[in-house]
Amino acid sequence: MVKDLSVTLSGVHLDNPVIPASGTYGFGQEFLPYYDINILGSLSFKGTTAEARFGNPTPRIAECHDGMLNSVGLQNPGVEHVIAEELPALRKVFHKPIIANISGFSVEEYVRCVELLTREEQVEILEINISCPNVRHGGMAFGTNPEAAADITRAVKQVATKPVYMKLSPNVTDIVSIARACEDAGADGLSLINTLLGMRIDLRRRRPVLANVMGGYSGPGIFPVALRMVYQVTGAVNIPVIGMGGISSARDVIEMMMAGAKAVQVGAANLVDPCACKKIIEELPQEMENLGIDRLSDIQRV
Amino acid sequence: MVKDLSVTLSGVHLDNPVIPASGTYGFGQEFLPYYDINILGSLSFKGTTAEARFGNPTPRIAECHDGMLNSVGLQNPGVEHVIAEELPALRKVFHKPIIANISGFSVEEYVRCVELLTREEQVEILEINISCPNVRHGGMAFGTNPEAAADITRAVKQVATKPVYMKLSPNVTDIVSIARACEDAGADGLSLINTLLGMRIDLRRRRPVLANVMGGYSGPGIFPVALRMVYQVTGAVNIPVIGMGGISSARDVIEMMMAGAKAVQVGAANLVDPCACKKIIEELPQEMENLGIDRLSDIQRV
Amino acid sequence: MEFRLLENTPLTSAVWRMRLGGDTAGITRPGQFVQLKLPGFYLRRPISVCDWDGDSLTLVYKVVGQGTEAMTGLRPGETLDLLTGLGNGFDVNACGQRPLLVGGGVGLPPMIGLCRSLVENGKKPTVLAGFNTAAEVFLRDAVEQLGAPFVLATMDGSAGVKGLVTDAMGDLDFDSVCACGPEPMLRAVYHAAEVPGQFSFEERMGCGFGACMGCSCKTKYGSKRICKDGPVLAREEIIW
Amino acid sequence: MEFRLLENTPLTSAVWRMRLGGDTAGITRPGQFVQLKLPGFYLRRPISVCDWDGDSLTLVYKVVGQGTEAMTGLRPGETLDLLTGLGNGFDVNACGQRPLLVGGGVGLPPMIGLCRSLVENGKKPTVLAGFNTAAEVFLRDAVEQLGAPFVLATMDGSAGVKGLVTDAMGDLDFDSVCACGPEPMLRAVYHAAEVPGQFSFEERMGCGFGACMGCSCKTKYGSKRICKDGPVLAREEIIW
Repeated sequence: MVKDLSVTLSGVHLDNPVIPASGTYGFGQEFLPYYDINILGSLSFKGTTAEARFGNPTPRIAECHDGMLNSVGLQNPGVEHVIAEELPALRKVFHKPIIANISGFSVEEYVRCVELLTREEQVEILEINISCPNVRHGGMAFGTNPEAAADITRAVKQVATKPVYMKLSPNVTDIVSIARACEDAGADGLSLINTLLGMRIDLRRRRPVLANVMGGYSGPGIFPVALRMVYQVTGAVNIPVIGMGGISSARDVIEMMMAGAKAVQVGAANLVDPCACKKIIEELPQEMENLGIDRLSDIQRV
Repeated sequence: MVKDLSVTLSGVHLDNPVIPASGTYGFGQEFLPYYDINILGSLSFKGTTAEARFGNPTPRIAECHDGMLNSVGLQNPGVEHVIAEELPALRKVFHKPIIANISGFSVEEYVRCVELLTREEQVEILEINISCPNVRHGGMAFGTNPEAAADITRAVKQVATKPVYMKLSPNVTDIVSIARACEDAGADGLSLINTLLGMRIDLRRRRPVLANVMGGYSGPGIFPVALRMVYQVTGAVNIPVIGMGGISSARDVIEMMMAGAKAVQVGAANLVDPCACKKIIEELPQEMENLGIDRLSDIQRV
Repeated sequence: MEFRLLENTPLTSAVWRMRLGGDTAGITRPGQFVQLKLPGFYLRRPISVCDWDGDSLTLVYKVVGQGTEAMTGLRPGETLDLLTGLGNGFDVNACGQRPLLVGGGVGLPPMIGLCRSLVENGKKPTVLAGFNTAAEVFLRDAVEQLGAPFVLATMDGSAGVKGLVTDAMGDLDFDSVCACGPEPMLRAVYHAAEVPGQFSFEERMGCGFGACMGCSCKTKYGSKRICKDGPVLAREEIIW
Repeated sequence: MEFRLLENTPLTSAVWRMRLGGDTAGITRPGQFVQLKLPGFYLRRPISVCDWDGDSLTLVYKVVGQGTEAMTGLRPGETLDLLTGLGNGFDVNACGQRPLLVGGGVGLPPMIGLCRSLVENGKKPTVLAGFNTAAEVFLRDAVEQLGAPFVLATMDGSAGVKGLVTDAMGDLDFDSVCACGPEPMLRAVYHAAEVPGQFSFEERMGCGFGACMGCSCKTKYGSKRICKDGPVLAREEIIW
């Protein structure tokens, strides 16, 4: 029988649960040569801050045995430019709901970006990144403390006219306490996990591979940790969770949904194979058939 | 020129820095058919508690893309049996310094085990595991709170006559604060990292692979996180650190030492290849030659 | 240890036979298993040895997951890394003169090597195999080539006795039993035949050679490692 | 995209040439690169295209790490997954009639395809190659087969002019420059020749097609991605 891949996030209908993760997909343009990106459920665009940022010095990328490190450091053209240039360009080629990924260094900065992006018609979910491991102050600092996470959630919710999803850091002792703090502060949903803080060393040069020394670890190597945290969080909160962290196949998507995720994001996989999301979406019906699943939205947390 | 692989931990001389990690090597007997275990620098034996423990229900093992999960749960015959049976048997076949790995569910239990094991002549280092992710109460609970970690360190130090190394959990927001607490409480050294808490789901059975639901993730997939934490901790404390977490090759050993570790432990690799430690030790001189290193003890933290 | 793949062919829609060439000196008893390293998978795969000779061994495996699925893609000529002679295996001497060898589904393969060893030791084994349906039956020839009776039970009655292996045991004459198969079948056989018995168990393993304590089980004589102290447990040890 | 390995042979003790067969329609300019997926490595390897025709391309790579080391083990007949036509490449039309193509070490390979394109466009390129010593020299024949002068500079003077490529530039007649090599060489050429110039840069990349922002660099016209907006930057853009 024909398979139903559709899912719903806070009332937002997605044709399928596969969403490219922020920072691995730009604003979609780079993937146009490889496939029609309208097959995606949604798209979480490159993390945006109030002002333009160049980001961290290079090298910003390090390879791992089963993944990669990045220390890009929130390079982005700033929210005005995103609204003036990137979103109109994206609108021309992508006609599905967009997730606006927002970062900042102060509560005020988050609020300012949300005020501007919440008005964008195609933006249907606001994903508030309080877990960037690559910037001093702000970023992850907000995501490792329940009170700080709650403060940003409350402030953002006051100006948001779209569902607010807080993107959580895995680099914490108790992710459930952060998740509950966000839920209690009014978050409509959660995205997890952001990258694990990692490091690699160049043995010949005898120095860290990354100019910024440490960076965010993503790829299949973090999948078991991501799955565990999604399972823990979905057992503790009543708001929807977008699961991410190393997802590279249709089986990974289904496993993450069995851990409790309502949708998923695909990150590093897009960088090693620009067709990764396409392949995953195309594989899903067969894997559902193998597992006796007719509707992805029927999947229950194990 | 001939390479010098020797290292020293708190005055204990090791022919080389390669130490099988506790829980992946039993008490050495299972590896005798594969090679002479006296080539090892040392051996950290199976985590021991005051009373015998069967451990968690099975399945206790789950595979990951680049590693494995275990939820053994500190199965061991109890400290008296270890002293009466295992150590004499080990002494017959192994003539190098032994690291006694000790776990517990209360400060008293740790102290009792240390009192007994510190008297064992061949035991030259006491490794206090405050980071087992697979047992309720105790285990990791002690390793995720600086005060609790300090309390156990102090209590153990009062009865220990051998160097005390606290084995830390990576499942924390700030491993440096735990490491500092242990150092301030008198720890002679640190071992890190223990396993990352992870999970896998059996897609066909639609239930967690592990009977205990979550388990400790080990293998190459955790190496970048282990390396980062060793680098952070060795930058913050003045006591020696034994680095571990996914080490599978001589290059991994050298990279971990460049992150600041004075010696390393090899864990999961022993389980997929019983000759892993032998191969690593045999590869080391050539890798040192490639990198222009004459003495491993010369390696400086990058 | 390095082995060379000699043959890898399907016996049924889901069961394949793989022959590997290499040093089999490590194999000392029927019912032992090997740990197979598969490219692209972290843990080794434990597969019981169906039979072996001086320089080759046969594995008969069922495709149940991604690992066994990948095994079907291996081609003759490829070299594979195996750990051999793992586990205790069946004790031929502990069997009587007329042992009944009960194999349920993919529990049947180790019974071939066991049957051969028993015949070589002058004993008169009977092999009782249980399947869901006739289409799933395999290794019948292998048993008959050893000159041993092959008794069949299928759940749907499409071949042999209709029902469980225990439904076929009543008419059989035996003085001891060796069994390998799903735990419910082992339990049923255990209770149906109060004779000396050896039962081969399955458990998810880490290392396969006794180091990781991943596959422990409780017995009357304390905790045992299925991979090292087992997979074969004697009737007296089992807690049922 | 799938390519078939046709040839993989050493040119010097550290430099290898690999020829791959497949659809090269994606390659539009010399100086572009491919992203090569290597079994056992997570990230792809960016390698500049030395030259190409309708159904094959040539890569000349230096063994510098585990990835390139593994590349030397690939055998003809194997299929490899490539992303092709990556990066902007050199703009032949932006070159003058007598362009000087400067290649330092493994910066030389892309100059072959560029030299061919220039010749095909009726221009008169000269190739200037810099190496440490005569034993490291490669691709000389490839240049001479294109009928272009090959000027050589070696640090130790064991072949050609002794010294840096810039030490050999003084006597040469050119109206524009294209350079690829270590950044210090690019800087030296930039300052030595105040003519229209295109400079090909290297940076550690994530994706290689502009998605990850891993290889950004600052230019007079804002931040650019070496993999997508580069690797070739025009003289006017560069901040030196």
